[in-house]
Amino acid sequence: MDTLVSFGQLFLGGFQTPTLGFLLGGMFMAAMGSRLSIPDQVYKFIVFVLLMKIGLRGGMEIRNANLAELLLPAFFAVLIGIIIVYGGKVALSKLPGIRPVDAIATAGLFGAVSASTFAAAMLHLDDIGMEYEAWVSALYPFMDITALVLAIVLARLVTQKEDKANDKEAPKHKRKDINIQAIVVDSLRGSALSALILGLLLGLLTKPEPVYESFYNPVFRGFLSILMVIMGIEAWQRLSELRRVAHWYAVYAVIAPLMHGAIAFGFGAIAHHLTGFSPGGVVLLAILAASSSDISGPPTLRAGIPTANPSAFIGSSTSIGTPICIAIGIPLFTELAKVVF
Amino acid sequence: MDTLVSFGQLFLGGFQTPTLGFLLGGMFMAAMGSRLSIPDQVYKFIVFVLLMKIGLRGGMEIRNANLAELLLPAFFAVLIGIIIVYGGKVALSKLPGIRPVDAIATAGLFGAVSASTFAAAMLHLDDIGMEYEAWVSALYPFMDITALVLAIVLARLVTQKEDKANDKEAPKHKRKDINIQAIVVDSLRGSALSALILGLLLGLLTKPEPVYESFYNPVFRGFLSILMVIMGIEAWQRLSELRRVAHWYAVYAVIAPLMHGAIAFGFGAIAHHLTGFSPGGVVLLAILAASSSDISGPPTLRAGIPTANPSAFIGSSTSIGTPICIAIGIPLFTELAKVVF
Amino acid sequence: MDTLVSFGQLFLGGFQTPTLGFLLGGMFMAAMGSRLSIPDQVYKFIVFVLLMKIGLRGGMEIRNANLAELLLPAFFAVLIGIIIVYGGKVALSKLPGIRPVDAIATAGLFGAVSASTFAAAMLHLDDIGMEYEAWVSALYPFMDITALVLAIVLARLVTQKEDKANDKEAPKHKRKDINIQAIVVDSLRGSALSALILGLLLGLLTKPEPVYESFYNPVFRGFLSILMVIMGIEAWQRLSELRRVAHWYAVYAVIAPLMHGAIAFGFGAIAHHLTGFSPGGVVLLAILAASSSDISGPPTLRAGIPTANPSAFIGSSTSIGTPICIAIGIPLFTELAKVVF
Amino acid sequence: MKHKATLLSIMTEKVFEENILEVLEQEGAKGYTIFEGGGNGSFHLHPAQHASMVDEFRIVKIEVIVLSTDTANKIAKRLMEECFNEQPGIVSLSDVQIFRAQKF
Amino acid sequence: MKHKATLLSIMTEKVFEENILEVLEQEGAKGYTIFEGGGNGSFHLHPAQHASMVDEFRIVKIEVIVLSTDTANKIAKRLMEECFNEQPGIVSLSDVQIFRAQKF
Amino acid sequence: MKHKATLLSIMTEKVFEENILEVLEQEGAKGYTIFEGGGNGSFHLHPAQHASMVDEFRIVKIEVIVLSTDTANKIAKRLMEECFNEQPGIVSLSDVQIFRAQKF
Ligand SMILES: Nc1ncnc2c1ncn2[C@@H]1O[C@H](COP(=O)(O)O)[C@@H](O)[C@H]1O
Ligand SMILES: Nc1ncnc2c1ncn2[C@@H]1O[C@H](COP(=O)(O)O)[C@@H](O)[C@H]1O
Ligand SMILES: Nc1ncnc2c1ncn2[C@@H]1O[C@H](COP(=O)(O)O)[C@@H](O)[C@H]1O
Ligand code: NA
Ligand code: NA
Ligand code: NA
Repeated sequence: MDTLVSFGQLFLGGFQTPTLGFLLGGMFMAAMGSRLSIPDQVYKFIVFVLLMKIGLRGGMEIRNANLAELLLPAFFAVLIGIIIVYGGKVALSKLPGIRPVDAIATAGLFGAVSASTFAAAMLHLDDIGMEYEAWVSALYPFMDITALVLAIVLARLVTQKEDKANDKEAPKHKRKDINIQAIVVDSLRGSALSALILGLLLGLLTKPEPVYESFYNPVFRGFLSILMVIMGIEAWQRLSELRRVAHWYAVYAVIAPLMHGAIAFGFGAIAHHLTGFSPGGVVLLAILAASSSDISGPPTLRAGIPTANPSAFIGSSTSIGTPICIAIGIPLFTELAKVVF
Repeated sequence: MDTLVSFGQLFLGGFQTPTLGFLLGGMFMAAMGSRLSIPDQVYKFIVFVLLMKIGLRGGMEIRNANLAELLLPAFFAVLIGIIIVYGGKVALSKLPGIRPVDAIATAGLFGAVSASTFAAAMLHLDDIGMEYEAWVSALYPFMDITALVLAIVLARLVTQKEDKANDKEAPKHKRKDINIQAIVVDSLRGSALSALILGLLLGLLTKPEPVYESFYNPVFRGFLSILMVIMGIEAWQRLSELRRVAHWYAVYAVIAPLMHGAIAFGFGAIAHHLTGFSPGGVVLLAILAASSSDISGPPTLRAGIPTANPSAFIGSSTSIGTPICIAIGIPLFTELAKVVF
Repeated sequence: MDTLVSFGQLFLGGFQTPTLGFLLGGMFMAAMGSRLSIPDQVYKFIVFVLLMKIGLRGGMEIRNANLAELLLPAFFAVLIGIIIVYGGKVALSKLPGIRPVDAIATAGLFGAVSASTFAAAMLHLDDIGMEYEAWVSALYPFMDITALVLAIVLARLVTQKEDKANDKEAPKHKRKDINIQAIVVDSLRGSALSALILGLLLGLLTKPEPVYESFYNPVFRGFLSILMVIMGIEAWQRLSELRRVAHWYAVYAVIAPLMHGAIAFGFGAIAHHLTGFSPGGVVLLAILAASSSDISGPPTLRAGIPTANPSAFIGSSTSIGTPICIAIGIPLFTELAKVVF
Repeated sequence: MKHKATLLSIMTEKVFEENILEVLEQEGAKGYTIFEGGGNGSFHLHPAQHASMVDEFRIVKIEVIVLSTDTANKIAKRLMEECFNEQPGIVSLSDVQIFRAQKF
Repeated sequence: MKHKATLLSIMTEKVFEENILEVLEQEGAKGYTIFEGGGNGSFHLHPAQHASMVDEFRIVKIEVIVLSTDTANKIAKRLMEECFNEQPGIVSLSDVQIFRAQKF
Repeated sequence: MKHKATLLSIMTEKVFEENILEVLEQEGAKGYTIFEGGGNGSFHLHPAQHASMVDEFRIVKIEVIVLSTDTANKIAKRLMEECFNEQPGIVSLSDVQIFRAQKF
């Protein structure tokens, strides 16, 4: 009961945290028909700096970390990615008016990870002083790539089955074998993961403390606030597209983040008991799962599953999934960690 | 006499203040034919951050302000907008070689407000330690929108009269009724006012102190300096267009900022005596009036009065009005406030 | 021997300095096929800010400097520019498979100056606490413009001679006289030199200390780190083009930076003994010579020598010359200065 | 498989883009593509590159492919009458060949 | 001196650019030019201007001039079959005149 | 009301833009529009997207509509002789229809 009250307060207070406030502010301005817009190039710059910051810090701290501890959470990250995509495919496919490829692409996007939501969660933990492992940002690719690859593979299998069912001979130019390695490599080369990996490497191998302290760390909060405005605007604009597709996407997009977070929280708790994974780490694992990819996921899925309708999968993720994850997921799982551990 | 001397010193010293120096530096480089240029996207990012900063600070301080005090200055802001546009229309229309629509558009632009000039004035007051009310940035839209709307309405009336005089039947597609509300709403949706309003709302409703202190406030001075360089380059480049139109525009552009500032200073002084409006607030009200819009005004007028010649109205504002306002207006009205109050 | 060891350590340690680390990081990501990219507009913004920072600081300190001291190093800078271009032309022309215009353009680019390499060298000296003269950034244009102008003039002479040899009558539209002043003015108007000059002027004539301390100085290190990533990516991408041209370019690009640096170091040592030019100043002079232009040089040479193959001159400079200069040149000449003076 | 169609190219300032898209929609154009550029015409120079204080004055080119010549002419006529009477801008038409006629 | 040639204009999302360039290369196109834009077609709106979380969905136009009508038709046919069956995009052809035929 | 005209499309590197605009002006072109892009031709790849250290090598397309075929041919000829002899770039011509002939 106390917990409920304190979560209620936290949730209301949450609207006052700048991160959420800026997100809602962006949505509000877009809803009012404002022509406010941040140039695309600035958006890319901001994302690059945020990911470098996360990577650098991770890399610098990994130097002194015991990497054996990383193994179990990394394995769980892969497992969670699989569960989300497979579970989402099954659940969504059963709903009326949803094509199998759209179900798979949507589940894939919710299985993948949002760098910006993750950054917001890290800032939140820093602000309330809850500690977490240095290497937790390195879990990102494990869940992200697993989800995207699995989604693309599942979609190809479905398409091949359909083609066979229709007794259509697949045209010559269609690659008949599914090259998983190619998809993995392609994911790693995306701009978001590349920036994170570059940051990790530089943090690990060079001594970037001066530049981290004089630039990447101080601008983090400000850049994140601008990113939230951009995401808010985008969320509202995609909503109109989402309205054109089946309503069940919206239902999924409300439930999925919290369910995925809860599943990951469970796995995190196991790792906590087995290997001493920190409460803050558990929260971040939950947010990795709860978030849905906004930068590299959409184009990867677009290229990998061209027959899927982007209005469906991007709309449900950007317009509903991400705001829910930031507004409810972050405070919820943080509070849960305080209570449980 | 002392005052004159001290203003003389201030004015000369003014060329050494970075704000004005960067503006003149940009003009100088452009005059020398330099290919120096700041990308458009960076310009937009800088403007967004500056307006958010002004808005956030305003919003945070409004929380504890007595908003009743805002009423009289807000009313005056509207009044000043009307006086400038109407007065400018009458004055300019009498001059030879100036078409009525061009007169109105130019008066409209000088009645509207420049966010960058306003930012420069705020920084100047901060630097010399002259205090001003928290909510003074909220006066911006009152004057800005009034001026733009009035100009568009006056121009439509003129065009309709002309059409009638020529016995031309207005084509079917021309909207016959002037929809004031639509123009107001459209102005509020412009990118500059939107950023300011977003900042105000976030300052008022969330607790953005950490992000304000770690990002928006520290970069303010640097971003403003870059904006000044951009404005200087633009000022010089537009000068060649201004040369192609009637010389009277230049005369108006030299006199108008100081006259408008003086009128607003007078109204401000009344508010000072009636409601205790601060001297710094009076200076800022004068600068709102003295400045002419450089971001949202031009496109709003272009769309609203397509027959007006942008070389005339943008040229006089950007090339002459704004530099005069920054170089002379800001030190002049600040000094005046020191002497008068 | 001690020196050798200590240079060896420095060199290995160098890979850990963030500047070089970020450069290599960028190359590595590009080599891995990453789609990481920083928008062009951000690149331009960063370069502008870095050059303004260098200029502002130079300008602010020149106020109290004895400018007579500048004369000899400036003369040397011009001389070095001439030596590099003329020497490079002679050396490269002798190699098999290299056309005269390509030899000249390549030598011109290596004679010109890289603002980013220069910035990296300044940061390095600041970090290790080696002092240098305030006005050393003002030497930049002397060497840069000399090299570019000389290269263009030499190329035109060669082309005219060839045309005559082929008994071709030069088409009417070809300018027959070589207008040196026009090339100099055009160089000064380029975006990089313009930003540097603007910074110098503002530092000299206004009082930009507050904006320098609150913005330009604090972001220097961070912006430089991003620039290094961009340069690393570019270095790798241009490598594939370089491979298509004669291998001798690569050989030249490895040797030239160190040789040019050594020559300039020699001249600097003379100035040190004659006029007390500081050791740090000597290092920076060596780096000016060792670096090859990456921003304004390529387009100036492209426009001035359109028959030269950009894959050759840009490839050798960007892909090999600059990394060598940053990785080896900067630590080498710094260490040399410690030993020699 | 190949069909004749008409490509309408409309160049104007960004600030007037919305009006034009409205006309296109009303006349039943099924798609369009917009490119930003810089330009020079009877009105002032529109720089494509450097920071312009007035981004909305940038030139845009709107390309619309329509199947029927009539529709093309009707769109062109309406634009010339309703938009480019007072506003800067030009409209040009040319013949192209397209596939999948039902899309246009 | 002037030669007849065919201009192929291909509009699609950036994410599919690579596939298309591959086809062009295989069919021996000697050059191409790419422009970014915004667009609207049967699929969702592609805004040209504001920060889009999904830059790769931006519209690109690829222009290729080829000398032989056969090559042009072959490229168009392959693109319609292999790319624009499932993906959004349109291909149009038009007649142009060029110089220095050996370049195309 | 509709008039025949010629559209000249000139693709080249930005660094040569100025020269070309000079020729256009001398030959009396009344307007032009410039688009930035990326391209690939006989010379090296011009990436449209990522930060290029050499922005001036980006490809631009200059579109000019002129009323008289003679002017079009003369411009094309001069460009081929004076500019595209040594510099990379291509010129193509095509037929378009325009309105308000006095503007071109
Ligand atoms: N002859 C032309 N050829 C190509 N583009 C043109 C031409 N004339 C005008 N334009 C474009 O149309 C815009 C508006 O032209 P105007 O209405 O003449 O001001 C210009 O800024 C150019 O971008
Ligand atoms: N009729 C058209 N005219 C010009 N561009 C079009 C047209 N139809 C589609 N497009 C462009 O092609 C893209 C893909 O179209 P679609 O395959 O219909 O989604 C759109 O985003 C537009 O940029
Ligand atoms: N066949 C072509 N079709 C379209 N654009 C081309 C073609 N050939 C060349 N270009 C463009 O013209 C530029 C210069 O070509 P080049 O002179 O071959 O280096 C290239 O970068 C392309 O943007
Ligand atoms: Na997820
Ligand atoms: Na005003
Ligand atoms: Na050099």
